[in-house]
Amino acid sequence: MVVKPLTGNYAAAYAAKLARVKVVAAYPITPQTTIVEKLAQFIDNGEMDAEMIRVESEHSALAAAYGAASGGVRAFTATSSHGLLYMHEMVWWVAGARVPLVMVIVTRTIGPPWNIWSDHSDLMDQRDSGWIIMMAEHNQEVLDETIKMFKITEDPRVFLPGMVGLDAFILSHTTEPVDLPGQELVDSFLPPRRQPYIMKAGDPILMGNVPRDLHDNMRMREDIHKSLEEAKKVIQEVDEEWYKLTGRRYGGLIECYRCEDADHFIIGMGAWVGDMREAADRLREKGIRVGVIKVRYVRPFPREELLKWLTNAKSVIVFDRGVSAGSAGQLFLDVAAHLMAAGVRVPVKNVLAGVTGLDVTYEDIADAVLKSVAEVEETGRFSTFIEWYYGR
Amino acid sequence: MVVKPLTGNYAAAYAAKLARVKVVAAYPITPQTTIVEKLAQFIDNGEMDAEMIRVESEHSALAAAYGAASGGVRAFTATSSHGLLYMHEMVWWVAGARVPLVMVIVTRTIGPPWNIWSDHSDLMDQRDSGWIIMMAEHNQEVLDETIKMFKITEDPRVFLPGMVGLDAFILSHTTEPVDLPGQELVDSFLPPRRQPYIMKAGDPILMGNVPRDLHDNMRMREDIHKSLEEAKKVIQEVDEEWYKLTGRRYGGLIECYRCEDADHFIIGMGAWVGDMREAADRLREKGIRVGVIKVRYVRPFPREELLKWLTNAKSVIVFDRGVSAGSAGQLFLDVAAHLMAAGVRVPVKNVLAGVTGLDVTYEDIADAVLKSVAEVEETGRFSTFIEWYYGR
Amino acid sequence: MVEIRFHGRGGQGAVTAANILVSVAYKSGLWGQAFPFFGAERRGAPVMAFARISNRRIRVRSMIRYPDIVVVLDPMLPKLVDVLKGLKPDGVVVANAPRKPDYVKGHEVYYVNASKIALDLNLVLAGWPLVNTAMLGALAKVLGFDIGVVEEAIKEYIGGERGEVNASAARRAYEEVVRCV
Amino acid sequence: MVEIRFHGRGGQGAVTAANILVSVAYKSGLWGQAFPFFGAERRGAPVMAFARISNRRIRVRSMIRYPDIVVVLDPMLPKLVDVLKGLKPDGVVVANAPRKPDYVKGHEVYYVNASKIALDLNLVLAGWPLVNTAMLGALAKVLGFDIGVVEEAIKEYIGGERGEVNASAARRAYEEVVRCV
Amino acid sequence: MNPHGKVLPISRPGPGVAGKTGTWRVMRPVYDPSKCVKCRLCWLYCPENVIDVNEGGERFISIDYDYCKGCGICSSVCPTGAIKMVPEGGA
Amino acid sequence: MNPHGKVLPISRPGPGVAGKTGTWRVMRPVYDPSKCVKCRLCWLYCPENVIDVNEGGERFISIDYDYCKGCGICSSVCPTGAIKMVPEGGA
Amino acid sequence: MPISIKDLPKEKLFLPGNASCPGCPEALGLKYLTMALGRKLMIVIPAGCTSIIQGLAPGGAFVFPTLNVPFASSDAVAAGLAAAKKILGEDAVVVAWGGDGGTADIGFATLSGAAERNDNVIHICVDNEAYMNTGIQRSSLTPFGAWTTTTWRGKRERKKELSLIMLMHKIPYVATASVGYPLDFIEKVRKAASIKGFKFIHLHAPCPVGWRFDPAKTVHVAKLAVETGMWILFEAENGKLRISPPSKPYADKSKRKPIKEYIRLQGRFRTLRDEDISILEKMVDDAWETILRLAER
Amino acid sequence: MPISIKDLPKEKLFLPGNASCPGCPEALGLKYLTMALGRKLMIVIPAGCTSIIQGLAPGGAFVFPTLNVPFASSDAVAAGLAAAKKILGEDAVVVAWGGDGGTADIGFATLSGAAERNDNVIHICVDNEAYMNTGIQRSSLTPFGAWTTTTWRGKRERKKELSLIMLMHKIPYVATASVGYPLDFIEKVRKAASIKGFKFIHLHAPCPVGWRFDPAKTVHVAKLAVETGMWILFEAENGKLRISPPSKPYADKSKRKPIKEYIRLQGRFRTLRDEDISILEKMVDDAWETILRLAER
Ligand SMILES: Cc1ncc(C[n+]2csc(CCOP(=O)(O)OP(=O)(O)O)c2C)c(N)n1
Ligand SMILES: Cc1ncc(C[n+]2csc(CCOP(=O)(O)OP(=O)(O)O)c2C)c(N)n1
Ligand code: SF4
Ligand code: SF4
Ligand code: SF4
Ligand code: SF4
Ligand code: SF4
Ligand code: SF4
Ligand SMILES: [Mg+2]
Ligand SMILES: [Mg+2]
Repeated sequence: MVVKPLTGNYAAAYAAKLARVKVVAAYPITPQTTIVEKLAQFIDNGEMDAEMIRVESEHSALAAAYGAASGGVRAFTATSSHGLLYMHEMVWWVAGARVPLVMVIVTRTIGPPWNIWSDHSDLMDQRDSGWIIMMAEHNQEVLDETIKMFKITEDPRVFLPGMVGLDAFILSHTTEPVDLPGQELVDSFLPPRRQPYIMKAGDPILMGNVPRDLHDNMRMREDIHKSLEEAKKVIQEVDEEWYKLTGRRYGGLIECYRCEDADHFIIGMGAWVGDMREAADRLREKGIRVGVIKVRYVRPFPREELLKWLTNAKSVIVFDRGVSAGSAGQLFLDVAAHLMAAGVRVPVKNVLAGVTGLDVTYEDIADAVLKSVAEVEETGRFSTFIEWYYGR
Repeated sequence: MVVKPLTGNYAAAYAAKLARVKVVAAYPITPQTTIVEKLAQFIDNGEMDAEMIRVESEHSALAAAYGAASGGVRAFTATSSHGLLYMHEMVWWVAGARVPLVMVIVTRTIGPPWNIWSDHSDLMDQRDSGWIIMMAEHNQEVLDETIKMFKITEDPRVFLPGMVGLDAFILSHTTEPVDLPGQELVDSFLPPRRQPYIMKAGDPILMGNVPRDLHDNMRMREDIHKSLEEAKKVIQEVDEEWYKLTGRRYGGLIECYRCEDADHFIIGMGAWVGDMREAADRLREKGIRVGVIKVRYVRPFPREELLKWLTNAKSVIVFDRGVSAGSAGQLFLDVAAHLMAAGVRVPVKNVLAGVTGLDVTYEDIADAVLKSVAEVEETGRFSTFIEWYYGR
Repeated sequence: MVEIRFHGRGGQGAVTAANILVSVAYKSGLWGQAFPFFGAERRGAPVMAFARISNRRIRVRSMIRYPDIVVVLDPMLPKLVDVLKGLKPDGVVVANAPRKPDYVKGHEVYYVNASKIALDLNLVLAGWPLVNTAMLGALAKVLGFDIGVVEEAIKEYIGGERGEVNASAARRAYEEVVRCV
Repeated sequence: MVEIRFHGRGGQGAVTAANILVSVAYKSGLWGQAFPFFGAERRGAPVMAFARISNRRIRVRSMIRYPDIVVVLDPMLPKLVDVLKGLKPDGVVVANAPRKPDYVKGHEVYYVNASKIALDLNLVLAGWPLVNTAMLGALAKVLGFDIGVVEEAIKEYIGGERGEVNASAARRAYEEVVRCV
Repeated sequence: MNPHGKVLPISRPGPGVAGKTGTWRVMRPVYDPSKCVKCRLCWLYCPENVIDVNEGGERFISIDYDYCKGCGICSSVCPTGAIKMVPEGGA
Repeated sequence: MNPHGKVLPISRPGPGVAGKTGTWRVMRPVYDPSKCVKCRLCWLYCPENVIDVNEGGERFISIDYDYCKGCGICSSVCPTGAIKMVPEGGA
Repeated sequence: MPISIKDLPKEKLFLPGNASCPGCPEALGLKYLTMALGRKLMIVIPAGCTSIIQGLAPGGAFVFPTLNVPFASSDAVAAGLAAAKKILGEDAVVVAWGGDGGTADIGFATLSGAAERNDNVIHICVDNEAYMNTGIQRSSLTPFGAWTTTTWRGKRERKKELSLIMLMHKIPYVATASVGYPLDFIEKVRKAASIKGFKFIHLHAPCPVGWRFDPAKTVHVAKLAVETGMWILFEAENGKLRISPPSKPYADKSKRKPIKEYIRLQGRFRTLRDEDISILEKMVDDAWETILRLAER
Repeated sequence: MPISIKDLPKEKLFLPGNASCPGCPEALGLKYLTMALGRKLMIVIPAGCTSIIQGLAPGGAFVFPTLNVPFASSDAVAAGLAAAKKILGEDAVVVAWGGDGGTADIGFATLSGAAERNDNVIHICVDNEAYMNTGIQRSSLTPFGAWTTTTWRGKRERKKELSLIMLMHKIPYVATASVGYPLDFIEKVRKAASIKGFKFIHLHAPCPVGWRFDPAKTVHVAKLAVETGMWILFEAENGKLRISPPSKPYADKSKRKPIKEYIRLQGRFRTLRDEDISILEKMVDDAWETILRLAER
């Protein structure tokens, strides 16, 4: 184990290498590009024993990774924003086919106008598709979770593909020290590839032909949903296993910061959770008991985990870096819906900030929270449930 | 005005013709195909004065329609399922560019396995993108709403593209009498094309270049959201205008059936709302006061309209024909989240039925509702918030 | 509401018959709905189409599992598929047959030699009698529709000379159809 | 926590300097974070990079608006951009300059003739002195880092003979840098 | 097919996946061994793969009527008219 | 640009959209009219479009140093060496 | 080495009772493909008639591994699959089997990309000259003048010269073939399988449903296409182009049958006017001219 | 009709102070394009360096209508736009301006589709032989042997023969051009604008950043490509192919400069071994052979 200053993108590339990925298929797009470049370098230099398929588009990137994974080897790809949207059909397909593979998403907003900065609309746009979807807070988590994602996706209780998200530039191009586990450690952690079926010559199976009985098809869809529910346990277990080997754990689906005695909860995902922690500390200095819940896995949605903390909250503020236009922030919709379904009664509010990539500081977060909390303390509720926050 | 037996698809094609669409660009996919065929026939026979661009993919279908619309003419396309997923990048782009155009979606489930039957996952998968999205219950509504959608999308308060959804086969290939308005009537209803800007030689504007200040970009995204909110009023107005001309109105964003005195509410969208009405009637015969809310427009999300009815409900059951795997049905997530945000306290439940195209009868619906209502009447709550319903 | 199922073969026009029926219904002051059993409709393969007729707007849209009437376009089909499946106990069979078909037991039957009518009128495609409009005529009799309306609807749908011939096929079947129990 | 902003030109290696600084910090028992101001980085165009150094894991990730230290790699730049923008009142400027730069008023300044060091050591690309490692040496002095650690970090990052040369550029600057107020 | 309790979009081959496709037949190919010159063209060109060759058998070829769709290709490629298409049953 | 109060992804042209790109210059093209044969090649090939031709002027060409990025193409295409690249300011 | 009909394997890897229409050319092609490659065959299928022909789950008419994939993705999936097989050291021939639409339209960038990368895949384009699975819409490979449900007065554009375009990709093997000439096709498939890299075979597949002819005539129409010179059989190994034996005679224009013979069998050309036929004739002459220019001398 | 430098318009529709790198070939191309078409120009731009070169909103360096569009969509958007202009009766020339990536990779199906439909668009592929905007990754038009950040040991595949592939699309106009020969390029653009239907121009655009050469040498490198025969200027109207004057001499192999002269100026070819150079030479000979075979005799 050595510590190396790495960007988030390089952390992802190292993770793919350490997971002994056999086929990389990817197409460049800012800000994902350096992941692909690094992997190309590993492979071209002989440091990594894998095939690189230098495809002509993202649709083909995921298609080629999927073909390789269907054929029985570990496969990897990465993309961002328009690349992710361009492969959207394949995203659904891979989940429907139940083929485990790992894709890193460097989150970036969607155009027009062209804009390379981070928000979460691209990643969240995939949330219906049946993939496991997580978002990292820092580069160490990018590395750890990319490796772990192989184990999670290949677990027979899961057998679904997985995405690891990291914020454009805020992580992807930011260098910080990363603890790089040794190959032996990773080998001891990751079992040989497992998958529900392998396409191979002489073994005649047909994947994807039209079902005679639609009940079978609906059961497939339900099984994807149920397998995501089962994945909750797997994610937790894998977090513990990794902890035993490395001393690092993240709490599974969500991670809490100063939640034990919190009245008010901020919920968010990705890199700005770091700034939320800072904001919480500052607010506590002012006597406001704020807790931060970092949603690590948004699919499966951590319903039970959130309920545990939020049932007796005084207020819940969900920070979204993306919006389902004409409704509300994507994360908010999930959080609020599941609170509702569980019959929890707590004022909820959605702050839309950093959308299209605006820089958000911990002061901004503290400011937005402060105002909201003041209102809820005074009136017991939020007068508007959605706020577009542009900074102080 | 003549009445003609038409399939839902032909109703859509007639609507595009009556709206004096100038450019049709489309790519065939079951079950959308007959829309394109019919329009090709209109054009090839000289019954419709338009250009048909017979593109090589759906990405290009929406791209070509978008190019034409940017250039200043009314444009139309239609697709389904994988076609919609394949053009997903363009879907976001057109909304971001604020270019009004109309697309008909014949809803079809997503593979694998290949399957051409209706569920709503393809349409709902677009709900973040900034489009106006509606779903019709019958062929008359397909025709009416497709014509109206041009007016709505081209309203200067809106200036966004719009989708009209209809269920595969259940409407698309089902023939029923449709009142076909005369060309003069439609002409008197639809003003000449309006749009926020037109690309034309000699007028140097640049669309979509990188913003210097990200605040501008975030404001664009917020404006899409806000314009969808404003569209609520426009949808209502247009519904009334159409009513004055044709005698047909649908209530704007939602339509209620026997809601006035209802205790329990069923919420759904699309063709099976007809069966829900029937189910409600049957349940009322058993003394259960059920109301049906048909969500016509899911974007903008009819928050206020729903709250009006649901605030004092005894229970709310949302029927989804599609799931955000690892969370819950897409319509449910929206309904529940907005109830939560409004502080409404009512037991909510999500029934997932007809997913991947299973046939759902009014007996099925009545059965599912009956059981759920029984539980809620007894215990005051639902023991499970999500149920996969395969039929009796 | 009357629910009807048509049995035919791919290429035989069962769906067309169901569609024209909607027209007939509407012209008769009723509401109609018609839909195919969609699948890869191969030429010659057994296929189905459905229709509903009602005196008010039809809002249910699920498949028809228990039809009131079954229309059999091809006399060979009953050997290949269970055309009576789900037919209500008091349901009716309308059959293309030269004589009372023996595959029906316990149901009211109307039969007509639609193949002969089609051949007589030279309604043939690739050696095949096109019986759909004739069968529509027979069905009109069962449902009590005015055959003039049926002819009109057929001519609107098909047009030209072929429409005329199909209309007379319907009328002939309407006149020749035999009821037995 | 110390927040640092580097000013350079596209192609001059400001980002590299910031990255190596993270290494230096880590080797010195501190935590570091470095990131570029991303944009289309054109050759010759004024660019910026940022770094944070702290004695515990850094969790904030927003842009640095009020730096503690500004490092100016190109002596021409202050004429073109406001290199002092947002610099804290007690902030420090570390400048590549042959003498005390006159664009700084009221801030502590460290200067070193990094261009000369680079030219002397033949650290040149397309006629351009490569001053980033020299400036890192100067910055190390300001931050109180051990220059040996800096040399080590540079050699790890760059490797080979060029690493050696760059390391000595850093050392020379470390030694030559002049502080004035 | 389903080793871990997962519901997969996977199938295994077997004949008759579209049912007894012989029911689609409107015309029936009838083989006359006396005219057959054993050229195997019918075997080669049958798109249904329902013709079998019986090396040395009395009837050189045989047709699986359960699945023969009656397309008539065998008849049209037969150089000697050893396969004739006749109407299937009534109609 | 924004006729209906909508916030649109639309721009209008204007010079200097990347700032005063003359600041990027490391080498500066210097024109010597005495060597100029008025071939216009520098005008044609300047990728920045910053060279103007002054028909009949004393100095046949002029360079807009606000935006000239100092690429050196003008100098390299000039057949007579009438444009020389010299280092910009100090450094 | 020419093969004879007797040498062909008898094992049925393409099963009766599948869902093809009577007289289906894609069924023919699939049958030949199994004959050519036997148990080494692995197939990747974008949307198209073959998605249906294989029959309904949980069954299937294909006794070889079959991966159905999104319409635009086949060659990329096949490239990934081939890479996996290489890594695992398995002896497999990965075939991407696309229709004219899946190959030359929506999937064309994918095809071209795999060709340029020289991925180890055989792409076979089974060309029935329209989108048949969705009900006969025009594709870029629909010929000039043909009726489809999106070209009611006949297509106004020419058929894309797909095989020449692929030839210009400078891949190791390009060939045309026809369901009317199974031995030629089988030989070409086997040759392609013996070559590493990207191989392209363009299989002409007259479809009775979409072209509106009697299903008994599939083979006849296929042969007429060659005999009239409308379809030219050739192969090019490493760019060296040779006319294949069945087409050889028709390099001489006088040997070609009049294209009217081909056209009048097909309902889709019903509305073709005489001047359209001349245009088609001119296109045939042009195609021959280009091919002969490019052929080995 | 040959034009002279004096005839060129002086109006600046491409403004100084844009965001191109010093010595940018795409900037050169854009400038020529405005000179060729003036105020009739409308441009559709997929992602690429030109997306950046135009500068930041709410400003812009382009004094002509500019529609930025998704990477794979340009020709389809342009087709729609051209249809609208036709319907509205406006006099406009719609140009899709794509990089090698936007043209020959992700956008290739779109391009090929528009070509087949013969949409009224000029597609110009500004070919800097890699994905420059994302930082120099290989494309299908990157030449054999070139280093990029995804081919650290040099690309192993050949450059896709894009212009021949487009020639085989049988569109009314196909040409190659180079930023080193502006008059030739401008003439070709004007000719293309005078023809109805789909026109394709392949513009060679040596990029100092991605190819690693001194920005002062952009024009020099561009000319060397032609003088060594590595880039062949030609045009084909209705399939009639003619070598363009600047390239004419090099049909004779002995007149060509050694390709080493071209290669050694460029850092991207640093790792090229001698045997690689022979392969490149062979490729040049082959390309000439094909072109000459196809040329009018
Ligand atoms: C993205 C996408 N668009 C459209 C379709 C619908 N579709 C399925 S098959 C098909 C036509 C296939 O035509 P072709 O490739 O020629 O094959 P054929 O059916 O003729 O065998 C189409 C348009 C689809 N499945 N996916
Ligand atoms: C769907 C999608 N994938 C990837 C990208 C990222 N991207 C933007 S520009 C570019 C490279 C463009 O290369 P090329 O077309 O050769 O143009 P150049 O930058 O060289 O001018 C890429 C990969 C994108 N914008 N959209
Ligand atoms: S009729 Fe057709 S399916 Fe039947 S055996 Fe002959 S060729 Fe085969
Ligand atoms: S084609 Fe005719 S002659 Fe040849 S084997 Fe078949 S039946 Fe016998
Ligand atoms: S140096 Fe370059 S930008 Fe400046 S004038 Fe010369 S050619 Fe133009
Ligand atoms: S290139 Fe040289 S000689 Fe020609 S006009 Fe310019 S400065 Fe004068
Ligand atoms: S439509 Fe044509 S290609 Fe498709 S299955 Fe039927 S016969 Fe075969
Ligand atoms: S990278 Fe090359 S093509 Fe792109 S802007 Fe810079 S010089 Fe121009
Ligand atoms: Mg086809
Ligand atoms: Mg490029």
